[in-house]
Amino acid sequence: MPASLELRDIHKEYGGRQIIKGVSLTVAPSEFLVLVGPSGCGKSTLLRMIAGLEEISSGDLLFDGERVNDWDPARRRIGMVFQSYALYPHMTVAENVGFSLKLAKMPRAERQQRVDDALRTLQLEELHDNKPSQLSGGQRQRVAIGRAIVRNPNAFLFDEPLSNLDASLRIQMRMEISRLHQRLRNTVVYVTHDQVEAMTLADRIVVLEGGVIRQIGAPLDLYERPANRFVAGFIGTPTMAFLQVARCEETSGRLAVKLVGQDEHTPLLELDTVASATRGEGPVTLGIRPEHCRLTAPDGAMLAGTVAMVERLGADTFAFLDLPGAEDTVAVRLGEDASRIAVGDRVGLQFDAEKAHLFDAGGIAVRSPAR
Amino acid sequence: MPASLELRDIHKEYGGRQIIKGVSLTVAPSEFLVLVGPSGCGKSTLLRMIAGLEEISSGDLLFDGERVNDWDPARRRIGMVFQSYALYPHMTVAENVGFSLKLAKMPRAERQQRVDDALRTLQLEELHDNKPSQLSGGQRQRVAIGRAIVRNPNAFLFDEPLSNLDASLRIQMRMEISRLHQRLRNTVVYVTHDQVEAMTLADRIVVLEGGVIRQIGAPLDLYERPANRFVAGFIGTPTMAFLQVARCEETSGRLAVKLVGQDEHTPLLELDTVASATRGEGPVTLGIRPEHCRLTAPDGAMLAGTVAMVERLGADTFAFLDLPGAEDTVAVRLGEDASRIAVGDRVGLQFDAEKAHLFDAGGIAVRSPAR
Amino acid sequence: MSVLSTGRHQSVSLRFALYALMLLLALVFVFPFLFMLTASFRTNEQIFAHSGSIGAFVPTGELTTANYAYVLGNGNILHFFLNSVIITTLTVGLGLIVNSLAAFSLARLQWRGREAVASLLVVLLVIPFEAISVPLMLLVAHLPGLGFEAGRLVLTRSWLNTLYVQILPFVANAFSIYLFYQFFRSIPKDFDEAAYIDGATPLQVYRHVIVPSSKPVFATVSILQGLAMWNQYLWPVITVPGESARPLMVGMQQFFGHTTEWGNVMAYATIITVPVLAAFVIFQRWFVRSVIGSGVKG
Amino acid sequence: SDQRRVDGRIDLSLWRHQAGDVEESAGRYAIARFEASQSKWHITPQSLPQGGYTQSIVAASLAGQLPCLMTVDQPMVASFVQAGHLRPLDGLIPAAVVAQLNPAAQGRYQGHLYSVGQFDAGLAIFTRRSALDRIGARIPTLDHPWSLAEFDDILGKLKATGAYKYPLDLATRDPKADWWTYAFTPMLQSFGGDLVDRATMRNADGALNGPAAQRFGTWFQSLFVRGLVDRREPDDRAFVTGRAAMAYTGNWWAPDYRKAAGDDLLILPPPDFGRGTVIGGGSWQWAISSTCAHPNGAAAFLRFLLRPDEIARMADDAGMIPVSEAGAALSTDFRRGGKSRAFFDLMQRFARQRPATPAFSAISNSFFFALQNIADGKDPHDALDDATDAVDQAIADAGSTPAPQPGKVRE
Amino acid sequence: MTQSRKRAYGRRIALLSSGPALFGLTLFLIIPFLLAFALTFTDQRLVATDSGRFVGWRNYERLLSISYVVQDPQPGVQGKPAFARVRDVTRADPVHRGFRPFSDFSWGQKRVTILAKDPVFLESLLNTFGFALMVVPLQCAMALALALLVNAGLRGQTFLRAVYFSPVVMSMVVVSIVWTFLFDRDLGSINKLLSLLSLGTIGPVNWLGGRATAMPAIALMSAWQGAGFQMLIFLAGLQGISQELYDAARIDGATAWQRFWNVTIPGLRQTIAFVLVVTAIAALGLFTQVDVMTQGGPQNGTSTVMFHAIQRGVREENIAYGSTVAVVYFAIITLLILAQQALQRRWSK
Ligand SMILES: Nc1ncnc2c1ncn2[C@@H]1O[C@H](COP(=O)(O)OP(=O)(O)OP(=O)(O)O)[C@@H](O)[C@H]1O
Ligand SMILES: Nc1ncnc2c1ncn2[C@@H]1O[C@H](COP(=O)(O)OP(=O)(O)OP(=O)(O)O)[C@@H](O)[C@H]1O
Ligand SMILES: [Mg+2]
Ligand SMILES: [Mg+2]
Repeated sequence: MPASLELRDIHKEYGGRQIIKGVSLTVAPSEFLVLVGPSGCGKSTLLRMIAGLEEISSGDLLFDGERVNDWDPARRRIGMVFQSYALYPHMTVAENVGFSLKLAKMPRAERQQRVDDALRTLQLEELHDNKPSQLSGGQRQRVAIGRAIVRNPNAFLFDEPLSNLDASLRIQMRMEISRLHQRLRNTVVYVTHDQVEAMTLADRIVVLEGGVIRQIGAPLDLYERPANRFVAGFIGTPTMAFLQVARCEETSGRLAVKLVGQDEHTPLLELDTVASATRGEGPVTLGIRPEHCRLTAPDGAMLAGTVAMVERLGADTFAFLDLPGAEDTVAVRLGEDASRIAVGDRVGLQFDAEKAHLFDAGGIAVRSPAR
Repeated sequence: MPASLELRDIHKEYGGRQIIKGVSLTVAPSEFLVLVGPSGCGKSTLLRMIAGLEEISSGDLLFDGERVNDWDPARRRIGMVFQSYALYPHMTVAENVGFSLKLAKMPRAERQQRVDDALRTLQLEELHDNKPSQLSGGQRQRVAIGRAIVRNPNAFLFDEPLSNLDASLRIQMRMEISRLHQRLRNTVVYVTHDQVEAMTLADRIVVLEGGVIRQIGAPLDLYERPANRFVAGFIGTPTMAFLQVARCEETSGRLAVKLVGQDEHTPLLELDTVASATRGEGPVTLGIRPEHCRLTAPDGAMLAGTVAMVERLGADTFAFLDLPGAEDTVAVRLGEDASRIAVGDRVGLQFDAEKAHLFDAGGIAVRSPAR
Repeated sequence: MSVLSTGRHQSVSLRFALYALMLLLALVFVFPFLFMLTASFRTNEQIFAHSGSIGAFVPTGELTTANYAYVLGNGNILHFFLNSVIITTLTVGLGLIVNSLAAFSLARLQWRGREAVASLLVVLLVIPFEAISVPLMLLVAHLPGLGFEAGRLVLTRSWLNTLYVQILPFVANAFSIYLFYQFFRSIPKDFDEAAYIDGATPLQVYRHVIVPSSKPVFATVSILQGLAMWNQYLWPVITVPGESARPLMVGMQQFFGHTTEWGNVMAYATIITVPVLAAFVIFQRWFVRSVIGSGVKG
Repeated sequence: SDQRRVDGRIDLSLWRHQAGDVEESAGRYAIARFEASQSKWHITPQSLPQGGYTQSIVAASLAGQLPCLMTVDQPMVASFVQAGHLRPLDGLIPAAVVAQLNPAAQGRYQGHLYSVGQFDAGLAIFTRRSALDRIGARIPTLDHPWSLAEFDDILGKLKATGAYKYPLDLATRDPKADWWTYAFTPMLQSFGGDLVDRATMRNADGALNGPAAQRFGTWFQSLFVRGLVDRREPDDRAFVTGRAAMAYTGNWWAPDYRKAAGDDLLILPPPDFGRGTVIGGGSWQWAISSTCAHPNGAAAFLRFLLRPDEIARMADDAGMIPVSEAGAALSTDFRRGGKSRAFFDLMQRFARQRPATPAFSAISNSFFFALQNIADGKDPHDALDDATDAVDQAIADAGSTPAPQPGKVRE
Repeated sequence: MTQSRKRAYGRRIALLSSGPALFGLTLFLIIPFLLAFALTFTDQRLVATDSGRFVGWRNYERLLSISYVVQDPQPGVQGKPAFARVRDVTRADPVHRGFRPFSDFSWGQKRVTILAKDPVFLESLLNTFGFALMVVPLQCAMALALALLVNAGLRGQTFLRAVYFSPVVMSMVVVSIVWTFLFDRDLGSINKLLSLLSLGTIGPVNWLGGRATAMPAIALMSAWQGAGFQMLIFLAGLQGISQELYDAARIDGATAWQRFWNVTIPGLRQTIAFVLVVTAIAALGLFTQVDVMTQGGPQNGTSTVMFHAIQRGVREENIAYGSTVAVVYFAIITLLILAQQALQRRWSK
């Protein structure tokens, strides 16, 4: 039975160091929630607290409205894939996967059936009788997944379950997890570093940074309307470019900006945002994604710079520009013109103001493009 | 000093099971070679044999022309990042990273300097005195990288060094590795599941499957001219679509094909390939990448099918079609029309024959698109 | 924490039961020690007056420190103590190095014959010391050694009456090697491999990787081998007739005559036992859950 | 050079077994007096634990490190002689001096004197006058000890009083063969049996398992069956605490018993089981090693120890029984009327040495196990037969090594 | 470096590191044992310093000779069959010289008596293995329980570790003396406690004096005394089990008991094997307790092989025979170990 999860102002510290600093969050029954965030931000810790493996320093954890802080992991009936796999070294692949069923006293025949099914799904049938020490990294990870999915828990907790798989297997596994979720409708909390996974699997994505939630929302929402510079920069590859705004001006209650590096006679960039939004002090930043940029001739372009690097990925080619007002190189997705661009070229950058994001001095988004 | 590596017909078996089945390969000094392949294909095993951690069952391994099969790992002077990290649990982060320098009897001051530099590069300064058990997965992985890069070995062996990092850190680390390679010009053998890493870092990519090399080549070569169906399907996400060819015809020494599912009156697809190339028996397959497809109205399209799934990743949106002659769903990258497509729509598929790949019955590419 | 983990999930009643069990067991285990301790503060009459009742284990009634005064004041107990300390620490110290190195070589290096040696080791465990003590005595009685005579170092005809006759034969110990061997084999291979990649020689792997990851066994072997040396009796009785190299345990014999002053014996026994328990308490700190495995994924 | 000198004197090493503080310090004083009495010899004493004493001697002998002087348990003399560790004392100690010693204090083997005792220990029956009075038992005398029937009767009556669970304490807690042989061989002998045939010293058959021995065995077993003796005394306080009415033990317990019973204490001769009362004689004695470079010096020390005043001093200091009339006369405790005189008289009249044979350890051990098994219910005849077989074999084995010529000095 | 030079290097390191230990073991264990072996063919006495004479297999023959007599019943009292005393038969018959009865059984009307030249050795052998079978499981289980208990992270576990370990530290002689007193039939606390707990229904048990109870009593005491030792080894083993496996098992729904069986026990597999071997070896060398508490009695009921060897070799000064007992015993145990290893290899295949 899918469970609803609720986290109320959860804190966690390790020997005085605050790791989770007040996380509140509700996960609806059958929801697929993806947790992303930089390395060390506390994702695994959060997952382990939900599982009951780590003590909650303060705050309440509720399953279906009931406080479970003190429940035993077993009682919470969850399936979990550990980031470190944590396979039982003395058991074969099949035994590892079937262990929880055995504990649940499922009859042997039925158990074998379920284990075989899971192994087939995970393309592990051949390794049925291998010990974990005889498996490759990806094979171990799949066994760990098998162990979690073989029974039907209230909720699944996945800690980077696909990180060691190759692209095609990863797509398959991703679909498999998705299909599983479609079928079982369990509640899922899923940690990943893979944005494609996050975007495709999630009902909602939670972005965590330093133990604090920075944004919760549907995948495309996060991509298209990041609430702050952190989320904007974290979601999307290559990263959104941030351009410093030199000057903001009001024109009929609306905002127009001039970017650092634009010379005097370039026209102001008009944004359909009320000017009051940027009343705060400090520099304002404009953000723009690679796919919304175009390269032009340097003359008459919004900004002019040089190509620092070109990445040819096959399907796409990205140019990375050194620009005066940018904090980092600015990524531009190239189209047909890809083959003509080379490192060192002097080029112009052009983008659609409609697609630009604007962040105030505190990094809070004051404008996001309309859908 | 960068070393050249040569593998001559290397075999490896574990208890009678052949894992590596004759790999021959030359890595030039300072070359950045990336090893990809499905989980369990033998990548780690190959790396471990190069490092001297695994005995070579048969074949020769040469460093700069000298046979090193029997050399100690220490003598080979390589840096390695283990897939399993293999950090020393009793040492702090700094001690782990500095251990090889200590063994090399580097003076303490210089050693600390180098360790601090490495930790800064890897954003680990704060965790200087932590033990591995107190680190998150990604932090451990970075320590493992630090350990490999802190000294200046003949060759680097990386086994999925970035798999536990989030996207933005991964990009940073990738650039760091790239910069490192630029500076040091060490020979690198790098295992990854991440295609962006493979495409951007590699001088050449080696595709391994079941212990056999399926193709070696520059990244774009592999993407644009895969030597066989395996490589074609393995490289590129979403995967290249494979459409079954119903009939081949010669028109003035050139090949024209009809796809399964095309009705009688659709014109044959003309490919600029000599017909003799497909004389073999069995079904011939046509391959086409998502970015070369377009959706049209079903009528008059090359093939017609239904939309099975839409993946909106933010920057891109892919539609996956159920088509009669396709083995799997066919991925199509959508452009401006993305928002109009929904699951269940009946659509037509259109693509440029110029961009199509053709594989014979044995899966060997008989035609790749021109550059 | 293992199975009996006392995370917060342990119910209060379970924890209470555990404590109760531990205390009960503690009583069962501590009573001879209490008996010894209590008796050491009593006269012979008092000891027997309380024997067979709970009073034998609880220091009640007339207590006296006379036994300690007597034991410390008569004979050379401090000298014997020093001898025992030297013998024990040297044997343990050398033994830790020699035996762990041998185990390392057996468990972690590849060389021909190592499996044969490992099986031989088990067989050697079986030989009881009693079975070889006499032939060993024949041996050391004829081994040339070094000794001091009139302040000069001289070559002696035998090892009798020395400290080293109590040390050298016991440094290499099949049991210790076997214990190290078992433990070393369970350390993940990855650690060695990483160290070899880092340029370590086998001895450096031993020094920097194996030893630090094996604190619990080192503690175990220290305690066990130290204990065996500290309590050694038969061997020094045979080979060390003089008092100059006599260890503590042998010194206790002087209190057994036609009649025995049990108070003195118990005071002496307490003096022997307490340092060992103290050493145990110090060493056992190495038994905190170590971190093996947390450096590896999987 | 072998001659170690201390203060200009020639140094003689001396090994003694550890026998408790009292005896040991008495020994130290004796050495001090010896050194004060002359200026040629110095003695360096060393006390060794009894547990491995024999093996220490063997090891030292192998390493050529035997001391000049050493104490030897009298029954072990033959064994040591045969192994070549001891030098005969013939000629080193004047015959006149030897002659005045109680025979049990002379360690002889194959006709030569190898050791001399400065003192002896002796067993007696200790009881309380009040206990005997209560059952109306006769108090035995040296001339007229209890007979077997009398003794049995007394034990039975004591038991019947109900005051004693086990009326007689035989020190059965002692796990050492030494005690059992030392304590119960005299009884066996008093019954008419013996450990070996004393005439030939070559076998035990007939002596250890003959009819007399069987009678002894049966009686010994009956002590336990009838509940007269505890099979395993939990401690050595049975008499002191009054748990037992009677104790059969050595003179060394006399002080404690006196303290417990005061004037009520009786020190009585052991019963006469048919062939006269017997008490084991021959305690630890002095010998000179075969490798001693200065037998004269060693002998000088022995002669000093055997002076009547020294014997008396030892007796008074350590509570041990003097071995000569002259010595006893000089002693406070053992002169006529002295509080411990009874022991001296007992030893003078009843002391008998254990057999001087190199197989003594084996004999003693076999007898020990036979007694234990009898006490635990084994058929006495079978048990004694087993012991006899073992002893005969041990003698045969031990005898197969020829004894070295007396006086032969090992290099 | 060529293959052979690499091997030479590896050998050098191996030699360097294992050399001192192997040298020590050879000089101080193997050579003395070989010496002991050589002694078994002589009539060497302990006290004598001259080497004994060569006597061939005599010691072995005395140790291992077995024979039997068959007796027909003689008319006895009340129709019960009676038999002549076996000792009378054997002592009369030169064929049976040196043989003593070991055990007997009825064969129809007849009585068959097994004879041995050293029946005590055979009894001791049986006793020793019996003791091992009792004490090994008991002691190991106790040790494991203690180890788990003091590793559970409860407060005061440092102190408790020391407490549980304290019997190991104490001299076995002192401990044996204390326990002898505890086991005493009339004054011992154990009987008093039993009587108290059973409200007097359990009469005093003659623990050390009864053939049925003596060995179990010694086993109990030995297990109690030694458990702290194995506890230590188990503690070391427990440190090697990864915490994550416990986490995974808890997620899988394992109860504490199931975690014990499925994580702890497998994780301790090597340790358990080791502890079993070590405990068995210690048990097979049982001596001190017997020497102090029962002297092999009652009627050889607690005589062990080591006890026998020391009685013959040291107490009776027949070192050649004592060595023979030790050597034969060593051979038996070694055979058992080899058989066990062979079995294990077959199982694991
Ligand atoms: N010790 C071993 N014994 C037996 N088989 C093994 C052993 N180690 C690895 N294998 C097998 O060898 C094959 C190759 O393993 P390897 O670790 O090289 O794979 P990989 O290419 O690195 O995979 P991944 O990407 O999942 O890490 C796998 O099928 C694995 O099961
Ligand atoms: N046992 C511990 N003691 C002290 N600090 C710890 C401990 N475990 C984790 N931490 C710290 O807590 C922080 C969060 O760790 P966590 O494993 O939750 O990160 P994460 O978000 O899962 O990272 P990653 O993506 O790298 O796996 C890290 O900075 C880590 O160093
Ligand atoms: Mg994590
Ligand atoms: Mg791998």
